[in-house]
Amino acid sequence: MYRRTGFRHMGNLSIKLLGKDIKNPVMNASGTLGYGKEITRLWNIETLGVYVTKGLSIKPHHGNPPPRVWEEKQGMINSIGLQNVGIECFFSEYFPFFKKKKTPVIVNFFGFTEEEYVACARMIEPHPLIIALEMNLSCPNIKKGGISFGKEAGGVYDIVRKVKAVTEIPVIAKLTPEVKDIVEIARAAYEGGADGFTLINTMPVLALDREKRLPVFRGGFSGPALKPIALKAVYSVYKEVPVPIIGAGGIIDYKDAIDFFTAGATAIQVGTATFIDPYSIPKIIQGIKDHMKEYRISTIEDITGCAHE
Amino acid sequence: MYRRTGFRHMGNLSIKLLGKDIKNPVMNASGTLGYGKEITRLWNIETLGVYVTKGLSIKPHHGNPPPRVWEEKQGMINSIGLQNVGIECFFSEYFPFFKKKKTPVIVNFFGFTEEEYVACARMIEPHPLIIALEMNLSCPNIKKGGISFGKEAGGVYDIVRKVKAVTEIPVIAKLTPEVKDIVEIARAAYEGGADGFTLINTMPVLALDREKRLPVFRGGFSGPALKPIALKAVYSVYKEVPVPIIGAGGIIDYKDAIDFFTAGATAIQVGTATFIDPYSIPKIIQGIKDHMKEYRISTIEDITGCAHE
Amino acid sequence: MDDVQGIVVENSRVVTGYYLITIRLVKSFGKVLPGQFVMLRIPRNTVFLRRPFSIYNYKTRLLSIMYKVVGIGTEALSTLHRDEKVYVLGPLGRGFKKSARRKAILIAGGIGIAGLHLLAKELRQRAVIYFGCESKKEVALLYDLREEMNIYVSTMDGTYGYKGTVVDLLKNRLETIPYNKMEIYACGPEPMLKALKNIIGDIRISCQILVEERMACGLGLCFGCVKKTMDEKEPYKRLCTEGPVFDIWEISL
Amino acid sequence: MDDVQGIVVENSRVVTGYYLITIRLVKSFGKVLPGQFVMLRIPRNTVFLRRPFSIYNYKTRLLSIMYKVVGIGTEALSTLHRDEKVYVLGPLGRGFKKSARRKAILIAGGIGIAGLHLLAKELRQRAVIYFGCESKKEVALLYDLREEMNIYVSTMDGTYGYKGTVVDLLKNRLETIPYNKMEIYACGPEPMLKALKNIIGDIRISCQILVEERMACGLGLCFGCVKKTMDEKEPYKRLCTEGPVFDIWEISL
Ligand SMILES: Cc1cc2nc3c(=O)[nH]c(=O)nc-3n(C[C@H](O)[C@H](O)[C@H](O)COP(=O)(O)OP(=O)(O)OC[C@H]3O[C@@H](n4cnc5c(N)ncnc54)[C@H](O)[C@@H]3O)c2cc1C
Ligand SMILES: Cc1cc2nc3c(=O)[nH]c(=O)nc-3n(C[C@H](O)[C@H](O)[C@H](O)COP(=O)(O)OP(=O)(O)OC[C@H]3O[C@@H](n4cnc5c(N)ncnc54)[C@H](O)[C@@H]3O)c2cc1C
Ligand SMILES: Cc1cc2nc3c(=O)[nH]c(=O)nc-3n(C[C@H](O)[C@H](O)[C@H](O)COP(=O)(O)O)c2cc1C
Ligand SMILES: Cc1cc2nc3c(=O)[nH]c(=O)nc-3n(C[C@H](O)[C@H](O)[C@H](O)COP(=O)(O)O)c2cc1C
Ligand code: FES
Ligand code: FES
Repeated sequence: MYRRTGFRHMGNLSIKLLGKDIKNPVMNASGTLGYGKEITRLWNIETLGVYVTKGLSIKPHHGNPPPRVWEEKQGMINSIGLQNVGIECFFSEYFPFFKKKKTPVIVNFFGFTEEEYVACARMIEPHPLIIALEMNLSCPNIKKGGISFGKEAGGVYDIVRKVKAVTEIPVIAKLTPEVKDIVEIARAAYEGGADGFTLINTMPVLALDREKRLPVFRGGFSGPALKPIALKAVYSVYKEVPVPIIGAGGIIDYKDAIDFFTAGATAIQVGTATFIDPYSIPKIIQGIKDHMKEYRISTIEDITGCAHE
Repeated sequence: MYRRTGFRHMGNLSIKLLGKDIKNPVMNASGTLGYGKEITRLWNIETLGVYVTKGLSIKPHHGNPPPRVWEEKQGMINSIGLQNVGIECFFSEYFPFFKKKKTPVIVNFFGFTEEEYVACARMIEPHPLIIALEMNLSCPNIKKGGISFGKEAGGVYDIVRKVKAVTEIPVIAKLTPEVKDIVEIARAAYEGGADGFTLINTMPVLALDREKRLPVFRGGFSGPALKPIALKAVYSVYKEVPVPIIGAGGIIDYKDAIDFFTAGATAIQVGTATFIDPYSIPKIIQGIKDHMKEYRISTIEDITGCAHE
Repeated sequence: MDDVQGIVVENSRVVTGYYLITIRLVKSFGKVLPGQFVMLRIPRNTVFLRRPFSIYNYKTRLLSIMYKVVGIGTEALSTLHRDEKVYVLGPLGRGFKKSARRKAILIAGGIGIAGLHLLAKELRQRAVIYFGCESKKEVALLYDLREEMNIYVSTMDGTYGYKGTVVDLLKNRLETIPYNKMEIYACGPEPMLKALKNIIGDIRISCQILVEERMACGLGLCFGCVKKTMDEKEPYKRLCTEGPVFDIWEISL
Repeated sequence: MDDVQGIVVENSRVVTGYYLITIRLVKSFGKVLPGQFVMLRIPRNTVFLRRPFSIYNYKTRLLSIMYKVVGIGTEALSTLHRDEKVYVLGPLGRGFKKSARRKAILIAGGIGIAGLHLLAKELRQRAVIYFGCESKKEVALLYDLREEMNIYVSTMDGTYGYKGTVVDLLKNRLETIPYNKMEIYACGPEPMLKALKNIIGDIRISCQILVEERMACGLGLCFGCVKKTMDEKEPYKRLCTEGPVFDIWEISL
């Protein structure tokens, strides 16, 4: 399945993403690594290729009442409700830490109206460490009866174009899997100006409590159960849009990561796996490196999309 | 969560489905119990509330080359490719067995054009044991570039209406989860005349083989990983269409079955679970019965949809 | 703090439905504070997420947890054998804040005793325990504390000690308590904590409570484990990092 | 045929990467035919689907399976201890058809020997085995057959017996074989079966092969385990019900 590579140095993890050199292709998924500092009790934040922020909004957001997490077989459901400190606070209180650690950041953000997305993008100043803005398009559009922004090609095109118009920072569209055809949505985002994609966000689902604590629990499904859906999204979008894809959804070990690269991902994000094993990210980075050496792969680029050949 | 019931006999499993009395609410999912006879080495076919046929077509269909099954975490992917003996052969060779055993049958069928669906429906004669025709709407429409019939509300409305026009047998629409909003599709099918729903079919996904045997494996994802998605579909459609819903997707034990009833299902189908434990169906039936006795539930109807209250 | 491998040394039933597991860690935890907890990875893939448990006891790499079987995870836990491997992330969260001089009342409801055990062991004669449970059999959960401390017991069915809730028992005796020299530590079901909050509403007594919520990470990463606070500016606080011990007046019960 | 619970009696390594597991069933299988298989549910939730394995031996509720570690399921299987519970669905499929009088040539490639072992034990002196493998160490897979039968061995690296494939070895000796009085039974990787089909293309010799494919149910329910046949009317046949033993001319290799 792999292309032959020459005699170059094997196992070079660095990638080029949106014009920047990134030391490895592994990021956390938004909302699964707090504000960054929390994990440093276990490993250095510099371990990450890129830190992806918790979803940020114009103003602080309190989120949903508990319970907020639910267990499923090989997956979990969350209804955190986008609790966050807001963009301003993030940049005054948490961003300095990443500056100190010289760790690149992707800023994940959201809104409940187009205007809010645009306002968020305006609030974020370019900085050499900010690789991109990641638009969480799974949010409900309160002006359209609460239907998520990411579901209609037309709406996606509009909102991406408006955000692109107000920022110099590259814009990544993060798409929801609850669509008829993710390629159609990706194309619309690309035409709107998206510089890249993160595929995919959680799947909207529901669980029932036979013990009544909360009869119906709604939320986003993540973890290994989501992987085949995520992998299909990456594979399908890869050939149709000429911009980088960051793969996310159910990646639990380096083998999953390799699957996403070969399907077409330039980089990957690890979310739920960190809750099961907080060392998942460093282990995946090491696993990719070892795999590349074993199979004599010199760079991630050499295998990106090779399943299409 | 349960409504109080009176002093009636507890644990009565029989249900009323599309005007017929069915002795219990548990069916196999189409394509997961062969032609019926195979399982009788382990248990009697009369155990089933209803036997659902393998997907049938006008003519025999050979299906896809192997490999046809793939393992995932808490789920599997199949690409059987709808291999089947055809409607004619089914009725001459296999249906007499169900007649002998007095076991009600739902006939699952498919086509690659609207005309084929209509032709299938015409071929199937009404019979007291035939409860319904189950239209598998996940099939690719070859006249529309291979996009599955079940994805567009307009197309679903048309095809259901055309099928309804040629048959007196009740028609159940079986929907694909790969849609933007399953409620919208269900409404269209209902307006087209659908007498009921089966929710859901497998999720189209993809897997990669690091060992190269077949670099990309495409197919339908089933099993426990699908349950939260299926449960959400049943819950969402229940309040929006006034016809019975048969729940399917990841049901592995009686607890899952109860979840589907409370979400709004009148009956359920068990698919992949049978491959893991071939006694899943009899065990689920017994489990439902015991649960009903324990919680003093007299009929399934008493709990159908009770999570909405 | 680390994710440490451990080997099950013993996993025995205390009384029907309740177990005490002892795990030998391959690496030391360092300092453990009463009220802190661990995230246990239950082996054999029966459950997906880790489960939080209070540190019942910890001494030179021997960790113990007392637990009640309430669902699939604790059920699976109860079947672990000697020598099976587990992974233990900890010690996590903020423990109880102890004042050096004051006396303490420890109030536990049922398995809530597991969250107070280490504290009781440290406070010894400085503390008295009020323990409430359903019935006589659960008095066994007091285990080694029975010999070491002053304990008042209430049971719901009256089969042992005072008949009624533990908070009622405390209320009855409240006059006898010099509460300006005391502080309260409590752990138990929410109705117990609510009742407690009610009876101490008037008196100025310091009261720390150990609360529970479903968790995913235990590390402050997911914001999944919040409790509602009384603070409008920060209405939800993470139990795993800002808790699991809170001042009773901080939390909306 | 039933899904029978079993208890692991022994699970030992034959040689690096290959194991022999013996399971005591709580209920008898009844009659077992050589070439039949079981669907084993591997405990501890490591894999989702059951795995198919040939019945290596079966006698009074003692079932054994010889297996090669090739992926996560067989890896997990190799770590099972004595006394662990497994579920075994079987006996499944159609076994080999034996003619009462003719002599037999058994051709096995590597772990393919596991599919022929029971047949060899029944045919004994009426059969001769051609066994091909990578290297000397795998000759250990012949196990108890070494003492009981006539065996010709080939290794790819020449460290034992003939150097080359087992089909080449057979081809070299084909003249010496009175094939009108013989029949062939073969089990091994597809390239071996293909090569075999080629060399016996001209001679009229009955040849049954045991083939493999991924399975889900093992019961004929899912149509997941098909092989391509030579029959245009029925181009895909289920291995678990119409096989796993087929006439070599029936299957498209
Ligand atoms: C900081 C902390 C310390 C704890 N210490 C102990 C202890 O020392 N001993 C002990 O027995 N238990 C303790 N618990 C509770 C313990 O975590 C849960 O009982 C356990 O996670 C249930 O797992 P399960 O798989 O058996 O239950 P599940 O099958 O997941 O659920 C069964 C029931 O338990 C409830 N439940 C699930 N998880 C939690 C949770 N985290 N908190 C409260 N309720 C829950 C569910 O809502 C459900 O009703 C503690 C919880 C926390 C947060
Ligand atoms: C009728 C039959 C009898 C068999 N008898 C034996 C036996 O006696 N001893 C033995 O060691 N093996 C036997 N096999 C093969 C055995 O089933 C597979 O090796 C096993 O299922 C692999 O499981 P795994 O989880 O380790 O591999 P996986 O991780 O699932 O896959 C690893 C590799 O093995 C391949 N593979 C997976 N399943 C099968 C399969 N069913 N058939 C062929 N290749 C597969 C995959 O394509 C992949 O390349 C038999 C197979 C069949 C169909
Ligand atoms: C607890 C939790 C919080 C999340 N918060 C966000 C968020 O704020 N913004 C966002 O775009 N995605 C969020 N996600 C989605 C993840 O970033 C990721 O897309 C998804 O979980 C799939 O990856 P995984 O299976 O590796 O977890 C969250 C996921 C979880 C589990
Ligand atoms: C092997 C296999 C074959 C299937 N064949 C059909 C089919 O022919 N027609 C159909 O409508 N659904 C088919 N399905 C889908 C199932 O009927 C069911 O909707 C799906 O598997 C989800 O249920 P489960 O998780 O219980 O398996 C098939 C599923 C599997 C696993
Ligand atoms: S459990 Fe994840 S933040 Fe507390
Ligand atoms: S494995 Fe299911 S039909 Fe053969």
